[in-house]
Amino acid sequence: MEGVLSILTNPYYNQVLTMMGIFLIAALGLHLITGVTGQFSFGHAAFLSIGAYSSALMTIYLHTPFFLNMLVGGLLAALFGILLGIPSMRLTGDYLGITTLGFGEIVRIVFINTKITGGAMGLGGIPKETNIAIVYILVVLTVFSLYRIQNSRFGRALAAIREDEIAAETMGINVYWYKIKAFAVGTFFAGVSGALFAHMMQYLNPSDFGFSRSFDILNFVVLGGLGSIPGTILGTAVLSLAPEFLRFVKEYRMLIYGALMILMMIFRPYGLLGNVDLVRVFRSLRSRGAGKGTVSGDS
Amino acid sequence: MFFQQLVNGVTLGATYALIALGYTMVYGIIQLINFAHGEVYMIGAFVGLIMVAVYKVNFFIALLAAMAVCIPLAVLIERVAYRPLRNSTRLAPLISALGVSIFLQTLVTLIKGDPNPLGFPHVIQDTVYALGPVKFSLIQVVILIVASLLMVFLEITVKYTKIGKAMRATSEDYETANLMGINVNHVVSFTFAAGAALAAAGGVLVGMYFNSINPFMGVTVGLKSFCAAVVGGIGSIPGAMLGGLLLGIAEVFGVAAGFDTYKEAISFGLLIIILLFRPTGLLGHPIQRKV
Amino acid sequence: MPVLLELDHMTIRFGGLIAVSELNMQVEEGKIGSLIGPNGAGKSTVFNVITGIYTPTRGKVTFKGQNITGLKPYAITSLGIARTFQNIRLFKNLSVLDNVKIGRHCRAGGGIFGALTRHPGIKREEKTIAEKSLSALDLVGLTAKKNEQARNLSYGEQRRLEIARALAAEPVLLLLDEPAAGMNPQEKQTLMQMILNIRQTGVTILLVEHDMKFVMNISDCVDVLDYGCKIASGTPSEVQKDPAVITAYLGKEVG
Amino acid sequence: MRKRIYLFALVALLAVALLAAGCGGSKDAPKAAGGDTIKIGFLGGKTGAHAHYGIETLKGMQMAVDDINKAGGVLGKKLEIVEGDHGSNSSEAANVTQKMITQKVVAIVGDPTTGITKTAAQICQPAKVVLLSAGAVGTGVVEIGDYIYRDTLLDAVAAPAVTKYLSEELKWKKVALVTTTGLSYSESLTAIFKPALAKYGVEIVAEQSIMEKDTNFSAQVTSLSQKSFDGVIFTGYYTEGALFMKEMRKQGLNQVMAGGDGLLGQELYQLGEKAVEGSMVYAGFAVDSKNAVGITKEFIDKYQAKNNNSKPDMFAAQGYDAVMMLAEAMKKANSADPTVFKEALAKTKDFKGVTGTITFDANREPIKSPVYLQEVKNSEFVVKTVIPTA
Repeated sequence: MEGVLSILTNPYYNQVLTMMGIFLIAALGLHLITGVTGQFSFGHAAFLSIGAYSSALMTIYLHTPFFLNMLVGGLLAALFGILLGIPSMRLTGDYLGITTLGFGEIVRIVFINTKITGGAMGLGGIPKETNIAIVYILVVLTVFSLYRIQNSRFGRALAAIREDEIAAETMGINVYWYKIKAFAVGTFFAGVSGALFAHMMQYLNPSDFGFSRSFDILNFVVLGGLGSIPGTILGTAVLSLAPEFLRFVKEYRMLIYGALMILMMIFRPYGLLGNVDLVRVFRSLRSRGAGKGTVSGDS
Repeated sequence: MFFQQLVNGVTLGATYALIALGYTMVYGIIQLINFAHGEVYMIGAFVGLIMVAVYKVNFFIALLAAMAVCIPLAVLIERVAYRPLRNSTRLAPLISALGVSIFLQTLVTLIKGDPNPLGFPHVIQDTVYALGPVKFSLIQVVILIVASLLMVFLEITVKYTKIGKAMRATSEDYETANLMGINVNHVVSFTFAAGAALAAAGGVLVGMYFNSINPFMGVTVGLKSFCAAVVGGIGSIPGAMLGGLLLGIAEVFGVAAGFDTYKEAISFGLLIIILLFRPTGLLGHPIQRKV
Repeated sequence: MPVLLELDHMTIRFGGLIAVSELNMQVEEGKIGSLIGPNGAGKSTVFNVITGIYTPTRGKVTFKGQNITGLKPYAITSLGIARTFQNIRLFKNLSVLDNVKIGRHCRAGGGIFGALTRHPGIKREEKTIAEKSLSALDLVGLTAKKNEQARNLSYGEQRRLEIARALAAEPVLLLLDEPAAGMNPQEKQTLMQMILNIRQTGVTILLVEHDMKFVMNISDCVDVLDYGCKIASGTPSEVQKDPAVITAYLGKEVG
Repeated sequence: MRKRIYLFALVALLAVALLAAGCGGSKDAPKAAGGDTIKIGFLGGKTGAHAHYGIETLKGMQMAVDDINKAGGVLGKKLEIVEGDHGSNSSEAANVTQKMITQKVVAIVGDPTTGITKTAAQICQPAKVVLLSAGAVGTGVVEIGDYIYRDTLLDAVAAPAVTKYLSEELKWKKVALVTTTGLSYSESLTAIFKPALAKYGVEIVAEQSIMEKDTNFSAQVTSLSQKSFDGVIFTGYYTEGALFMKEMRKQGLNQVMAGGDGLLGQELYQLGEKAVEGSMVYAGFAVDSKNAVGITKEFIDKYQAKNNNSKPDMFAAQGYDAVMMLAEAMKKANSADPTVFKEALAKTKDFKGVTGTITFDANREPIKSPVYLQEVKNSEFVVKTVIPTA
């Protein structure tokens, strides 16, 4: 218990864990897009930036309450997700990936060239509204929502699209529209995460949302175990804490980080928790194999 | 002015094309976006610099030396980071490619001592030729000649040699090529080697042309070259050349037309527009839905 | 008997290749129809056209009197056509039960909002989905394996699961693409009984099958395709005697 | 189902929390307990794209700490530097700033860039730890709060002085203005130069934008070649500056450029070679070997002795001054408590540092004098003139 208390009182742990929680929400959004629905997205940071800037501007200029701004940030990110999805969701695999990457870069460059966001000089003077409690309440809400989504008709349809698009379509699923919906929900979480980020850092700069940030988040999702919520949580935890733990190796830090990425993929190509169905493990522990009728679409 | 900008654009495009070829060949064969390719290009540039600055060799020796280092490096990268993942999910090799990329950038930074850019000694005279109002510098001429020669050489290799035929067969159908007795591992290694040779040449040429190299130079150039490969139709060798030239010219003219603040967005904007109308790029084969 | 499905001069072309040419075909309500022909005759292509995966180059597909040519696959499914695939296309990493539940997609309506709130309507809907899915599983005898991952099933079980998944959509017309492929005689016997049982529930069935004995025993009418053209049509016994069919299957006798 | 989810979420959170506490906690606890040294944090990139600034700042800080400790320390205690490398990434900068604060630093020197300084300032201000940036020049830094300071020569002070010199002494009447878009330093500097140029009657005949890390400027230079002008005002960094001049020479343009301390770095002439000969760079510090006197000369000599005879740059000197100013404020306040010595720091007047004299004005902005205008001559920065500021 002492450990838990020290997290709440020690500002450094508090800071690191809050950051981790913020990125976890974004990663869970990407989990729905890439892990559950199987669609590549290499531009997730763009949606964070949309949520971050829009909520920050509302806070600064309209003085509206933080939760409203966060919601609007999420919705705006989702709107852009839909706008990007409508033309590009007909593309498959890597082509979709590279399109989202391009979109991400374009959004960043637009922010650099926009006056109201402070351009390259960044946007300062954002009040601090985010704290560890809000972040983790939202993390729990996000996890809860995603579990519900995955175990619903909607979520099953998304998993079907990941498994086999043609079969999904002949089962009556409007694949194109469902992909857009998944993209909208996933980018909504990215927008919320961006809003939290903005009100945590209190200063935004377009360079915070480059493609390396997008790939970081993708890393969280893949490394933990694609398609698995616990995997995404673990991946985010390991990879956001790793740079902190690796501080003692100083300038060799990124060298080790890069090598770790390669090694983890070679030894666990499906991610740390890939192919480990925690729900099933849990259930078999609880009821020794005689589970209830609901099975998660999570594997 | 128009023709001068065109010359600038074509020169830039030729370097993109050299790098794009590596992406396109690898993708054509194992459907992998080799994100570490930009780092091979970067290391090629550094090897070239060391050769001319420390060993005082001439330009062509430096070019060959860069290739000689990058070829085994790329083959090694494939062996260590991609081959074990060939039958895994599509994202696994992508992540390990990013890992290789970070590793090599940091490694070069550590060896060099800092991430600051280095200049490139003059191995080619600053001669300027004038063709009417259009000026060509000698280095631009060298880039165009070397790039064209390499691309012609590659095209001949792929079209007429045994390994080239094996490459085409493998990219057509990996499994069948394997069953037909083609050693696909050899083919993949050869593909990485060929791509690395071109990237190394690209690194040395760009280093000389723009006079500056740094450990992170592979990132943006790599991404843009990959865009070029996709625009041209990934998997298609003429497509990569076309895409490279198109992007180079678009970028130069975009800047000249006053979109200089959006320069980095030009390549990506072009990419998205082309993909929406031709989902597999300009010269790519349309995907047949297989049921 | 009224005609349920009708193909009218249906032609489909891939580039220069004519896969199916000027096909006229009818399936009557409540019957078991079969589509046979040598490999590459275009049978699966016909299925792909009916289910909307391919759009025909020319001609018309009519279902329950409604023109469904060019409709999207998901729309056709909700009108009441479900199918299985020749090369089994299950959702391999999902559970057996989830596979069947996805088959019921078009008979339910819950969306994101419902997923999040799980309001009483959704709970009722989910309950119905589970019940109907379980009864479909029961019909193909896979109830015991409902929590297995689909990829862990045997080949025959996977074929049966595909049928259950299609049944969950409560189709009026069920298209089965080589359901007996790879099964042993005993399994085929069970399958045949299963298909007859399904017909009993009022579902019309169209089969593509290579096993002649299977086809002849179960079908009410048979259409024969060769090189994309219909060469014969009729009851099993009529078709069996048709010289064009014999030629297509055995080749022309010399002399 | 519901219970399971809650339980799972709880377990996951606890596991993560314990992991973090278990691994991180043990290492730092004893350090924080030790009270026999005064800890000063270094915030900067030792790795990543702008590592050069960070490395040099740290070198200067270390020299100052060594000097102070040799002379007996501050308030009877030795100074100690806690290093915080953020790899040039802002969310990591936030983490590492917070980490240094938990390690009980009384002040943080850094970051040399404006963006990260703002991020760190948001954390230092509520934590009541002094942040003294040895490099931030952008706007909106010290406004964040009364714990936030900087010891840089501000462009708002220097650029008009330099413009006056260019116009009156060098007779520049027409210039081309080149900005690195996406780089806040460059955009702010351009915004300062524009009114200054107008004030001293210099016309901007062409404006061009380039991007950071860009290496190909052929299109921009071709556009410039259509205009006539006396010189280029270049507001970006040295890498792009050097390459831009090279491209100008390649296309037969012979004008020189003038710019701010972003151009300052040996890379300018290493990359630019002949093309940057005659280019002018102003900065708050320069090694003027012949004319340097007093502590400035001492600093240069000591730095050269330690670093293979290479010359210190502005970042090293400002890092040195930053630590010295902090030490002086602590001595004056007779306390190493930031809530106390920050008052003394704010009152700093005519502090004699190696970079010149520093006074904090009423808004805690530094007023520094003089401006060193340097010129590249035979691949070296040579002081061309020293312009006192008003």
